[in-house]
Amino acid sequence: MTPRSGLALVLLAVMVLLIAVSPSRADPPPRPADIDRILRRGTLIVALTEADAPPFHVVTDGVLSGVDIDLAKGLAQSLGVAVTFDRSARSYDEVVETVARGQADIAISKLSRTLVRARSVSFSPPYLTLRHGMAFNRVWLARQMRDHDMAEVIRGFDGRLGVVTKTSYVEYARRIFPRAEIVEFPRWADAVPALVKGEVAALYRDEFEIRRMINEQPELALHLKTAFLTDTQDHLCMVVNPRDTQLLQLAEIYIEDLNPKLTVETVLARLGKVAPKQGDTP
Amino acid sequence: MTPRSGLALVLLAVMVLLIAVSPSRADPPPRPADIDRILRRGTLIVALTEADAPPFHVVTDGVLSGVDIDLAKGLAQSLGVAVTFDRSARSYDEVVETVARGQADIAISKLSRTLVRARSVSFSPPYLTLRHGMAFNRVWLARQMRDHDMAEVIRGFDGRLGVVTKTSYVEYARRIFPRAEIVEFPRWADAVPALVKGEVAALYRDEFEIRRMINEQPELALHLKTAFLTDTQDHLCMVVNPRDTQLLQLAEIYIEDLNPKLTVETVLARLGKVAPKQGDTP
Amino acid sequence: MTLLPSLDGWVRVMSSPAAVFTGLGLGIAIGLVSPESATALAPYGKLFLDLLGMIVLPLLISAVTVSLAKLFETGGAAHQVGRIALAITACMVVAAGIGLATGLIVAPGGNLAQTDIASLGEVVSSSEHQADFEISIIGTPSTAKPEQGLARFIAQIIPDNIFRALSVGDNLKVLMFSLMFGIAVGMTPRGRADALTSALETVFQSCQSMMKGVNTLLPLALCAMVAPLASDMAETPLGPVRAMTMFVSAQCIGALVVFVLFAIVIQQRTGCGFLAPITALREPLILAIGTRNSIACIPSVIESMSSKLGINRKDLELVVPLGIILCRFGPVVFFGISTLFIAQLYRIDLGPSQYMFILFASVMAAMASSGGTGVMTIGLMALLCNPLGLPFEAAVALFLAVDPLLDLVRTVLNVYGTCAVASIVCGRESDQEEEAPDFPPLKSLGI
Amino acid sequence: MTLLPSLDGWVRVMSSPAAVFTGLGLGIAIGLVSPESATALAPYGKLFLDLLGMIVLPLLISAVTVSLAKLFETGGAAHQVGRIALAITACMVVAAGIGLATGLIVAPGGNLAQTDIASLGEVVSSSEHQADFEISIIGTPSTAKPEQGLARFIAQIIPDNIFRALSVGDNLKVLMFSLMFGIAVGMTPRGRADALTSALETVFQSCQSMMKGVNTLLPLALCAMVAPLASDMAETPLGPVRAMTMFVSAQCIGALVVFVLFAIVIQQRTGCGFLAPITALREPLILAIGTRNSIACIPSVIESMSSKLGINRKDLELVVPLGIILCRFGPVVFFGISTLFIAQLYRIDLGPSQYMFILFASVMAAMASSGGTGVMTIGLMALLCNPLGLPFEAAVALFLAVDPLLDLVRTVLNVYGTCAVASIVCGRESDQEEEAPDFPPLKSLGI
Repeated sequence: MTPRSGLALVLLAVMVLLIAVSPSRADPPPRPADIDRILRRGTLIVALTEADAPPFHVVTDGVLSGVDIDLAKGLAQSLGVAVTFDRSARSYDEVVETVARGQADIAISKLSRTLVRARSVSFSPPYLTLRHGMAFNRVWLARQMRDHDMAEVIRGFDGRLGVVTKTSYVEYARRIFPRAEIVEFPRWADAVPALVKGEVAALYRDEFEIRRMINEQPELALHLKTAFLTDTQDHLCMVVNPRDTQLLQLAEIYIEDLNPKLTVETVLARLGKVAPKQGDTP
Repeated sequence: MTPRSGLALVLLAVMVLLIAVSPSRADPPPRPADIDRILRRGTLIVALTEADAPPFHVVTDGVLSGVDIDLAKGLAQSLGVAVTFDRSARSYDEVVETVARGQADIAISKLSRTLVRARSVSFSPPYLTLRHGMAFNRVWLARQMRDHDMAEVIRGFDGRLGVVTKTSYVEYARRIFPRAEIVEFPRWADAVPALVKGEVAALYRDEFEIRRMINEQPELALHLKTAFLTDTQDHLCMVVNPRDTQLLQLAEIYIEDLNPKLTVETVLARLGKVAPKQGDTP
Repeated sequence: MTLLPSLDGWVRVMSSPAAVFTGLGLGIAIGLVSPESATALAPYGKLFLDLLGMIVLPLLISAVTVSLAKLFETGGAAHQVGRIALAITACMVVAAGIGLATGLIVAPGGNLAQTDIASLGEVVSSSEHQADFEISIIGTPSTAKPEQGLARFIAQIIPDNIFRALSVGDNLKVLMFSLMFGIAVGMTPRGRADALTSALETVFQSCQSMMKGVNTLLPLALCAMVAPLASDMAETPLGPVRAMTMFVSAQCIGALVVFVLFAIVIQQRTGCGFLAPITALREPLILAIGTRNSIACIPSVIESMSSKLGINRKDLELVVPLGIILCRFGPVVFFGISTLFIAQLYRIDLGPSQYMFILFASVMAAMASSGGTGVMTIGLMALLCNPLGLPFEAAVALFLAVDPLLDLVRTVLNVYGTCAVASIVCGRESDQEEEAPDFPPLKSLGI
Repeated sequence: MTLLPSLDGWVRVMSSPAAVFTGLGLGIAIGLVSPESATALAPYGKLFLDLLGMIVLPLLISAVTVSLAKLFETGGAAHQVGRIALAITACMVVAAGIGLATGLIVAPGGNLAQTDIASLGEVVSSSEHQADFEISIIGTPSTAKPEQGLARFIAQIIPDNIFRALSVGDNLKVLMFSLMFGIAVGMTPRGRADALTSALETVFQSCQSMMKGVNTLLPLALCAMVAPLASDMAETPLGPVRAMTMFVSAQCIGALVVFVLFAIVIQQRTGCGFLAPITALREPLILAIGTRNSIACIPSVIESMSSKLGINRKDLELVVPLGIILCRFGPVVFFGISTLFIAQLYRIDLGPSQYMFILFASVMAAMASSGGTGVMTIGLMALLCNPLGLPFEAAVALFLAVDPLLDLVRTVLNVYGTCAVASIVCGRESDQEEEAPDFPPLKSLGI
């Protein structure tokens, strides 16, 4: 041993001693309130809608599963706590309120990001971004395309456009297709036959549901032509209470680090597993 | 009315009553302080510079209009409140101070994102991103291009480079064109004739102002050649007080969901409408 | 010296029908038993088609130019050309009419059970030809409108640079140039053009010899081409084909009617025996089935029709190349039935004027399909369906699923129809063959 | 039999100047009255140009190869070729000199009022040819420097693959190959090359016949080509043209001076009447105006000069194709005046050595523009302006704005200049025509 390394050893020992004695280092560092609350409780409360929304969250054989459920479990695991699901909310807006009141820590429930909701809660970055989609009656479309190309037909759409009532697509339709005659259907399951029969020229909904329709009823492909609007977006995000900033950051990092990312295709693929050939629920 | 629909009505009434009575659902969820303040006041206070900056905010025939104004109105609408403009600030930095002091809720006033300003306020994502632009004297450029191509001439620029004093471009010029001889002009209106006469080889400013110059004085196209630097950026953002986190999120979502996005072209197109052939103000 | 008898024997053996059928049978067997070997064989089948392709363009130019030049030199040209054009047009319209009638009578798309429609839908949605249509809702409107109708059709026929048409292998344009050039050569003063025509004639004879030489490889090539096809067929699910049974049957019935009609025409015109129209033309028909390339059958058609049915060889040398390119009887029948299938599938009623449109548009579209692949032919459905406002996109996926079979039917019909047209417009071989045979036995070459 | 007189009559009627002017007038009328019909007609005008384009390359190859081969066979070739080269070069330099002088005297870009300059600027900034220049400031330096000057010019002339040159329609390269090939054929022992040359001669004759046949469609094609042009002209604002009045006038004056000079040359050389140089060449001049395609005028120039001005046809068959491609008098005048216009516009003083440079560079650039479109010709301004350090980019937008008119002037000058060069180097028709006309009346074909 050289004198030099001996000196180093002594210095090290002194430092270790100093650290051990120092009172400020002995206490665990203070935790942000929101994380502290969750860790103390030992469980992450995740809000969901009461109704199933396959393949996001769905009960099969008494077991809750789906994309949202996986995300919730993954997030809870990264916090090192268990997960509890709160399925008391009867609508998507009620899920948001559950979080705003502090009844649940986070909502992961196929929630679209909207400005109205953004007044009262914080949104994570989107874990899945959908585009708007349309399904056209092929016969109607072929008649239009005698004189116009597909892009012209869509941009200047002036036929009967079917949407599901009380969804954001009613408003989108008015804004994006001002010349269309908008026909509201109470349920998606009523809208599809009307499209096949030609009672409406097209249906308008998010990319995912349009694809799901063709996936579940491939025989529709003969009658329907799908189109997706590249410059429209519908973001699915997690929702936290605005004061839970640390939890929001966790969710942000968790979503950003997701690997592989969720895509419409992978989610659609799960549909086959979770809910094979299930009827359409609006 | 059939007996069946009568029964449905009764059931509905009962449900509504139940919901109304239920205490947990009766309370509105607590609102974040900043949103609560704005909603109570019933108006969103937006700070702008006193001077016009067409086509961002400009008074024509006593009516305030422009890109910034439209953004402010849209944001207020999504909050469901009116909008009030505070035009007391005499410079861009004073606009930032207005927000920092809490005198206004938000500033939407063609504000560039800078590190100095970021010390005291929060920036939204950019609603318009400009690149740096240059305008060359064509005769000078043709002489240079006898031996070099355009990219070489720009990257190794060693002529006289005109900038407007007290703008960020003075500093950019020193950094990006170290071999250039930098000539400062008090006003843009002085710099342009100097360029046409060949007293400086090029002018350096943001993409928007370079394009605006050619748009408003198309006759300059004969003498000037414009170039845009693709890997430089100048972000125009909204500014909020750092404690107004919920409002910041709203602005974030609002800007992200803008459709169509603002582009230099669309903003330039508005120039024709808002301020036809107006003189240059720096 | 020792090589020769074996080479001569090779030609004799390989040209025999027995060899052809052996190759066919062997190919199917290999395809069914050993799919790996079948895949390994596939490139050799392609080589054979490439060899044929190499000879096609010189053959086409020289045959058409020389024949037309001679025709115009000897007089009576306008009359003769008018007869050929008339015969081709008439036959095409008749074929289109038969296709249309078959579509109406068989009604392949009418009265389909709900389960049938469902399985058709599944074929469509599983087809890779149904790409997502994506569009930005805020976009600049497309400015350039593609040319349509007549102007576009003519533009497809007229070359702007004959050498580019040659280098991209655009048969219709090359044919157009050859026609014009042949007429122009024929109009030069008598005797002046002899050097050119005799040079081109040599080119034509050489191309025919080359093609016959290449065709001695047919049994081997058939084996190599059929094997992967057989293994594919064995592996692919029968679903799409079963769902399209009615459609395929209608196509086959239409083709058969036209085929029988042509056989009767040939028999009447040549005065040959009852089965002669098929047995005499056995060789080109087998070639058509084996290669699915109608142009490769040109020498074989000329040879069979002149030697076995006694048609004038000089006339054949003009009519057969023209006919192979212009007489697109297969596509004509296909377009007629397919258009009606779509209309029936979507329960769209068509009126008399629309049937007339289909009749003539299918003739135009069929001619425009000349030189294209099966996929391209199907793509031309747009020419018929767009003006009628019929939704053909989904149906295209259906047609592609059964195209390997229908492509075969179409090629056979093209080749056989050319034979029929030739039997109508060509004279009989009155005098004895005064020229040497095209493909002299190798011994006589003094090797 | 009933068909023929009408066909013959068709040719006679359609070849008459009255028909041509009727087509022109009708086209203008349609364009002004019904822009939709004009747009619908446009593809048919393009078809006519395609037909001409189809014939150009075979015509070029066969004409140059045959003529050179014969020249070298009969001897005196080097002398003759030297005379042609000298005449072309001398005429080009003279034209360049006139262009330069016009630019100096008329000074189209000098002393422009401030308002004129402003309106020019507006033309530039509204031109779609002024793309944004975008550059990343941190970027890899460009490695490949484009070849410039002589090496690039030669690379444009020498083909590395004659078949590619043919298929992309690169006239200069095809010409180069034909020249070399023609000389080589001419140098084979006497009599050996007869089969090839007589075959090529037939190709040439046939191409001429085809081109004459196609040109009977000229009145119809003119109508179809002029109609969209007229409707465009009626719709576009006159602003750009008015701002460029001085420039266009200078170009027209320069072209007129050269034109008159050529007329005098033709008159002196052929000894014809005062107006004969124009009236005799009326047909090719109308063709040049109608088609804006100088190569389409080759047969017409040969025909007119030999039959009406008594120039030796054999000589013409070599000189005219060569001249049409190499005698780019239009671009030469254009380049000279345009370069001076730019220098005057930006008030850049040029010295004598720079004028000398412009003189020779404009000749080179003009030859390099052979076979290109008007837009490509204007792009070659870079060859002149870059070495002089003149800013030509903005000016290119100005030139493009008035190019439809100037393209016309250039084509006429090219064709007329070729006539002048031909009148200088070709011999007189000494003996009587011993051959039949190329395009015999249809009756003589015995149809």
